[in-house]
Amino acid sequence: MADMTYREAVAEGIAREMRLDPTVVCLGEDIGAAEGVFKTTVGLFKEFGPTRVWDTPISEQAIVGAAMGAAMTGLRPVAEIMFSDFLACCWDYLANEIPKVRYMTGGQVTVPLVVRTANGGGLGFGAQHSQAVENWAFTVPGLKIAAPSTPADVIGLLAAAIRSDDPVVVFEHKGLFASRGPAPPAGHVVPLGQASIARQGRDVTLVALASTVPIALQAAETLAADGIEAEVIDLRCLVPLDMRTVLESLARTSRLVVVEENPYQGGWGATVVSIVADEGFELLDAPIRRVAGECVPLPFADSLEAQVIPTAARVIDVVGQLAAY
Amino acid sequence: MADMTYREAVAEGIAREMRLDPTVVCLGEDIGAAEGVFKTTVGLFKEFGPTRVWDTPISEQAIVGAAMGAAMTGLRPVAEIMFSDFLACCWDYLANEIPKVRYMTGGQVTVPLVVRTANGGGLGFGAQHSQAVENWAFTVPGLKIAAPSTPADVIGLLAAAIRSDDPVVVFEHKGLFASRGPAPPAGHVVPLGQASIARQGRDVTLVALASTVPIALQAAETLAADGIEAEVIDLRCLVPLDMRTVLESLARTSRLVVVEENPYQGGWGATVVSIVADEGFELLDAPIRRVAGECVPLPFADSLEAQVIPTAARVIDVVGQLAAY
Amino acid sequence: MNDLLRMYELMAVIRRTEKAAYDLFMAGLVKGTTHLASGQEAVAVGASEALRDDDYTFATYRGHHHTIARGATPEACLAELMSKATGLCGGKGGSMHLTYAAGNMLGSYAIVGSHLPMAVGAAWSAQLRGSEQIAVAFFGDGATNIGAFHEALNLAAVWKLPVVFVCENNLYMEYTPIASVTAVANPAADRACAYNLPASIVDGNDVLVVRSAVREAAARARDGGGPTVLEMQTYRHFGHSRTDPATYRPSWEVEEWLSRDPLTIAAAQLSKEDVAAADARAEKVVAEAVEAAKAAPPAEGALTDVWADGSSTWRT
Amino acid sequence: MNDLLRMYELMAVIRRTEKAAYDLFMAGLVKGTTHLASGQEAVAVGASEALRDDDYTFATYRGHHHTIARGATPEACLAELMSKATGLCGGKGGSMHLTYAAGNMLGSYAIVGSHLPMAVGAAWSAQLRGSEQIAVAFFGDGATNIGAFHEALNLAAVWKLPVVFVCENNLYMEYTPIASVTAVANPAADRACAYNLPASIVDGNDVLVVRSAVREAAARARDGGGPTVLEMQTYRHFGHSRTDPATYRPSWEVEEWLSRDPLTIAAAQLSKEDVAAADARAEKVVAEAVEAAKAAPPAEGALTDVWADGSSTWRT
Ligand SMILES: Cc1ncc(C[n+]2csc(CCOP(=O)(O)OP(=O)(O)O)c2C)c(N)n1
Ligand SMILES: Cc1ncc(C[n+]2csc(CCOP(=O)(O)OP(=O)(O)O)c2C)c(N)n1
Ligand SMILES: [Mg+2]
Ligand SMILES: [Mg+2]
Repeated sequence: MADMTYREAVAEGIAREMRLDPTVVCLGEDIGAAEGVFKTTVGLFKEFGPTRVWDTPISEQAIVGAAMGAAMTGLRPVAEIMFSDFLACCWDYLANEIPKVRYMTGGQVTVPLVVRTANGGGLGFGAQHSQAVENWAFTVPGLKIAAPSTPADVIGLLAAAIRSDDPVVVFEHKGLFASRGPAPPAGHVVPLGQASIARQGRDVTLVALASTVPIALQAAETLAADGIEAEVIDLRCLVPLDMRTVLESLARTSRLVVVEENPYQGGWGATVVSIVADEGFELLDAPIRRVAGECVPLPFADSLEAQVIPTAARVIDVVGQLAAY
Repeated sequence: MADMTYREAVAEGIAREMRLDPTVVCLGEDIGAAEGVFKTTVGLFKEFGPTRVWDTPISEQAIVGAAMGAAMTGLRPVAEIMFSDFLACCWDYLANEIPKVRYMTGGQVTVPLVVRTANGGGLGFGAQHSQAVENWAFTVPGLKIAAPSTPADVIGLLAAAIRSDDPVVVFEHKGLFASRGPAPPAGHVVPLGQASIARQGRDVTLVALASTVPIALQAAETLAADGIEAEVIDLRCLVPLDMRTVLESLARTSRLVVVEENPYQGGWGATVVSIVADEGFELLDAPIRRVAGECVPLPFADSLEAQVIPTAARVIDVVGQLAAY
Repeated sequence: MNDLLRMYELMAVIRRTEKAAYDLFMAGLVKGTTHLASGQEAVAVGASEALRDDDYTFATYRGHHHTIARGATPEACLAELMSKATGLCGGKGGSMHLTYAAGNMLGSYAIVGSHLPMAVGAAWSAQLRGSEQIAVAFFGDGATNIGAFHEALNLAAVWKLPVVFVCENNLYMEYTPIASVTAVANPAADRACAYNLPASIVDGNDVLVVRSAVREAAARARDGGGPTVLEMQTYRHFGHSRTDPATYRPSWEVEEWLSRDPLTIAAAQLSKEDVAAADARAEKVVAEAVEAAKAAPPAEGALTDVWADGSSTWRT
Repeated sequence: MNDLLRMYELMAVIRRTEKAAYDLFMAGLVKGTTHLASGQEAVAVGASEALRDDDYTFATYRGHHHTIARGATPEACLAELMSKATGLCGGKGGSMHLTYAAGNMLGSYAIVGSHLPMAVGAAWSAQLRGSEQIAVAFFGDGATNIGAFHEALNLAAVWKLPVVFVCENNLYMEYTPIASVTAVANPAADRACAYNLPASIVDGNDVLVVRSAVREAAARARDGGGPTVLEMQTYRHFGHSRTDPATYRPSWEVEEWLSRDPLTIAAAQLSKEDVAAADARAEKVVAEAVEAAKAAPPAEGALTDVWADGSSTWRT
C-alpha cells in the first residue's frame, strides 16, 4: 500500500464518504477554496463544489448549531472547528444541545453529525491554540469521541463517524498531521469503540490515544532494550471506551500506565484508572500511574512546552519505577 | 448561633464582602431589583444600589468577559451565571481566557473574580437545567473551584473566593438552597483547598462534595446501624484539591468510595481515584468505587432522575459490597 | 369551519391545556417547572396556519403553544408534564423540551437563543435538498442579546436561507424588562439592519395579523428571498414560570394587555354561538386529555434513548 | 519633534520589528507562528496617540503594532518571539499573546472576538472607579460575525460605557474575503445601528486621520457619551500568518494597497531629511533589539505564574 500523511488522510476520508453519500456536506472556516488552514480539506471543494463544501463566517455557534439543525433534517454534516480550543466558543452545542436532544425528546430526533477539530500541542502555538481537550468532550454523556493516531485510522474512523447516526467528535492531532502511514484500502472502516493493540508486551500496559500512541511506542522501544516489554493500547475512541481490551491486557501485564496529553486534573485517563481500580483491582501488582499534561496552560516557548506535555522520556521513567515496584 | 438557609447564606456571604471592600461588584441576570431567580441575592440591590449590583442582558459571554476585564483593572467582580449549564454559553472565558491570562502574560495580569452559579439536579428541571458540571471546570488548569455543602461553608468559601486574587468558580447547589444550618460568626473564612471531615469513621472513607455530602452522611448513619463506621470527607473545593486529607483518612480506613453527582465518565472523582491508585495504592484493602451520575442526560421525570443521580441507597449498597470484600 | 374559528378553537385548546397544567401543578401532579404561554397563543396558531405541514419549527422552554399548534395533542403534552410514559418525550423532556417531530416541531430548547442556529441549519438542509420547506425559529425578546442570535442571523442572511425569525416580544425576560438591557427599542426588528434583512413589527395578539405576516415571510423564504425578522408584540398573562407572581409588572400594563387577549380579539370577529361551541369542544378535549394523562403509566427508561440504537452504553 | 514625525518613526520601528521577526523566523530563531501587521501600523499608532497613557487597550493575535505603539520595546517583543526570559511574557505568551500591562496594553487574545467583552469590562471598571479612563478594543473584520461581538456592543451601549470599538478591516479573515461571509458591506460600521451607536468608516492607512477619529471617539467616551464603532479600512501586506503566501488576493488589489502604505502616506507629508533620519533611528533601534534579544537567556518557569502567588500548585 502507498504511504500517505495523516493530513491527506483527513481529506481522503471525508471525500470517500462524500462520494458514497450525497447527504454528507462540509462546513467550516476556510475549508472551501482555501482547502483548510491545516490543508485537511484539500480537493474537496474542487471535487464536490460549493453546494457540498461551505465556507462560513467566524461563527462557531452558527457552524455547529446549523450542523445540528441540518442533521436533524436529513443531512450528515461534517463541521470543522479549526482548533479544538475553539470548541469553547460553541460549547453549548457540544455540551447541552447535540448530546441531549435525542434523549430529551424520548428518541424522536437523531443527530448524525461529525464535528472535526485539530487538537493538541507541541507546535508552539501557545495557550489558546495548543490544548488537548478531548477530556472536555468526555465530560458529556451523549457524544461519541474518536481520536485517530494513524492515517489508516483517520480514514477508518472518519468513515465510521460519518456513517454513525450518533454525533461524533473527531479529534485530529495537529502534531500528527505530517506523519505518514499506509493508505488503507477502499471501504476501510474502523468501528467506533474498538481499541487496537499497537504493540504486544507482557510486562506493562501503556494506554494511549492519538499523539501519545507514538510516544508510548517510542518509549516501548527503549524499554525493550532494557528487557521490559510494554504492551501499547491505542484506544482510538474515548466513547465508546473499550475497557475490555484494557482489562484483558492488564490481566497479562499486571501493571498500567496511562499516557494522555490532556491535563492530569480531569483528564480522561483518570476515568480509565478509576474503572481499573474498581474492576481490575485484583489484576494489579503495582500502583497505577498517569503520564499526563501538567496542570498549567500551554506555554509558547518550545523548551517550556516540552516540559508540560508527555514525552517518551517521562513514560520510560515512570515505567521504570513501576517495574522496580 | 441562629440558623439560616444555604440560599440566605449566599446573599449574606456576598454582602459581608461588599461591606468590607468597595471594589466588590455584582453582575448577572435578574440579580438586582428581582433579587435573583433563586433568591440568592436578596437585599444586595437594596443595600448597595445600582452601582454595585448590575442587572445584565442575557449575554453570558458579556457577563463573564466584562467581569474579566473589570478584574484586570481594579475591581473584584462577582458574576452570576444563573444555571451552571449556561457556563457552556461562555465557556471560552472559563476555559481559554480567565484561567490562562496570568500565565500567558508571564504574570503581568491577575484576574480576581468570582463566577457563581447554581449547579446540580434533583429538582426535575430536565436536561438543560440540572447538570452537575463542576467537572467541566475541573478540566481547566487555572481555575479554583469551590462547592460548599453548608450555609456556613457558603459564607466562608465565598469570603475566601472573593478575597482571592485568583479566579474562583463557586458552585452553589440548587438542591441545597432550602437546607438549613448554623450561621457563622462575622469574619468567618474557609480557606480554599481545605477539606473537612464531616463525620469520623474507621471502616471506609466516603469522599463527597456539595450535594453528595448530605447523601454520604445519610448513608453513613444507616451503615452505622449495621456496624460500619464511614468517615465522610467534604472536599469543599476541587482546586486546590485536598488530597492529603483523603490519603490520611484512607490510611485509617483502607477503603474508599467517591460520591459525586457529575457523570461517571470524566467526573472529578476519577482524578481523586487515580491519585489514590498511585500514591495510596498500598493503603488499599479493597477496590475503589465511585458512586456517580449515570452517563446520560438528566431526565425530567422525578422517578427517572432519581435513578441517574447518586442516592444514599446506592452508597450503602456499594459500601456494603466493599465491606464484604 | 372558517379559518378564524378553527384558529380560535386551537387557541382555546392551548389556553385550557395550560390552565390544566397549572392546576395539575398546584395539585402536585406536575413537577419541576413550567412556563406558560397564556396570552401568546396567537403567535403560535397564526404562524402555524401560515406554514406547510412539512415546514420546521423550533421553540423555547415556553413552547406549549407551539407544540400544540403544530399538532401535538393536549393529552401527550399533559402526559409529558405529568412524567408519564405516554408523554410526548416519554417523560424525559418535560415542559421545557416539548417536541413533536411527527409534526416537524423539532423541539423546545431551554438555553436562550440556542435554537436559532438550529433553525438556520434546518433551512440550509431544506435548501440543499431542494425540498422547498422553510424553518421558523420562535424566541423571546431576551434572546436577541445573546451571541447565537447574531451568528444565526448573519449566516442565514449570507446564505439567503429559507428561515423566518419570529420574536415573541412580551416586554420581559424573566423578571427584568427587556428595555432596560437592550440598546434599541425593538429588540429583534431593530437588529435586522445589521444583517440587511427585512423586518416588521406585528400585532402578536391578533391571530389573523400574525398569519398574514408569517405568510408573507414564508412566501419570501420559499421563493428564495431569504430570511425575515418578525417581531410580535405580545404579553404573557402569568409570571415567567411557576414560582413567579410577576409583581414587577405595573397593574395598568397587565390590565391593558389582558384587554387585548388574543382569544378575545378573535372571538370579537366570530359569532357568540360559534365561540361558545368552540369553547365547549376545547373544554371537553382538555378535560378528557387530563383524565387520559392521569391514567397513563409512569415514565420509564432512564437509561434508554441516548444513542440511535436506543441504548446508553458508553463503554465495554 | 513634530507629531507626525514621531508617529512616522514609531511606524517605522514597528515595520522593522516585524521585518526582523520575519527574518528570525526564517532563520529558525522564532518558532510557532506569527501574524504580521505590516500595512496596518497607522491604526495602532494613530489610535495610541489619541489615548491617555492610562487608557486600556486590548488587541488580537495580530498585535505587534499595538504592543509597540503602547510603549513596549522592540527588544522585549522580539525576545518574546524568540522564547527568551526577557520577553514581554517571559516566553510564555509568544507572538499571539503580547501584553504590556505597564503600558495598559492588556493583552493580545487569539480567540477571535473574545477580548471585546473584556474591553467593555475595563470600561465599566473605569466608569465605576470614576477614573475617566477609557478602553479600546482592536479587532479584525472577521470578529464582527462572532457572538461575543454582539454581546459586547449591546452591553457597552446599554451601560453607556467609555469604550471605543476599532475594527481593522483588512478585507480578509484568514484566507477568505470578509465580504463573502457577511451580510452587510461594512462589517463593523453597518452593525452599529443594531446598538444605536455612532459609527464611522475611517482611512486606516493615514495616521493623522486615524488619530483624529479616535480622538473624537475617545472624547465622546470620556465625556459620558458612550461607545463608538470605528471601522478602519486597511490591508495587511503579507499573508494571514507565517505559512500563508496569500495567493488568494488579486495582484491589482495588493498593488493598490501597497501604494497606500501608511508609511509612504505619512512620509509624503514630511521632509526627506526627517524621514531619512527617522528611518535610520528606527533601523538602529531594531538592529540593537535583535542583538539584545538574541543574547538574552532562554525562557524558564514552565510551572510558574498560574496563580497570583506565582505557583501552579493545584493539590496537596
Ligand atoms: C443562555 C441562558 N441564559 C439564561 C437563561 C435563564 N432564562 C430562562 S428564560 C429567561 C428569560 C428569557 O426571556 P425571553 O427571551 O424574553 O423569553 P420569555 O421567557 O419572555 O418567553 C432567562 C434569562 C437561559 N435559559 N439560558
Ligand atoms: C473563535 C475563533 N475562530 C477561529 C479562529 C481562527 N482564526 C484566527 S485568525 C482568523 C481570521 C480573523 O480574521 P479577522 O478578524 O479579519 O482578523 P485579521 O486576521 O484579518 O487581522 C481566524 C478564523 C480563532 N482564532 N478564533
Ligand atoms: Mg420575553
Ligand atoms: Mg481581517
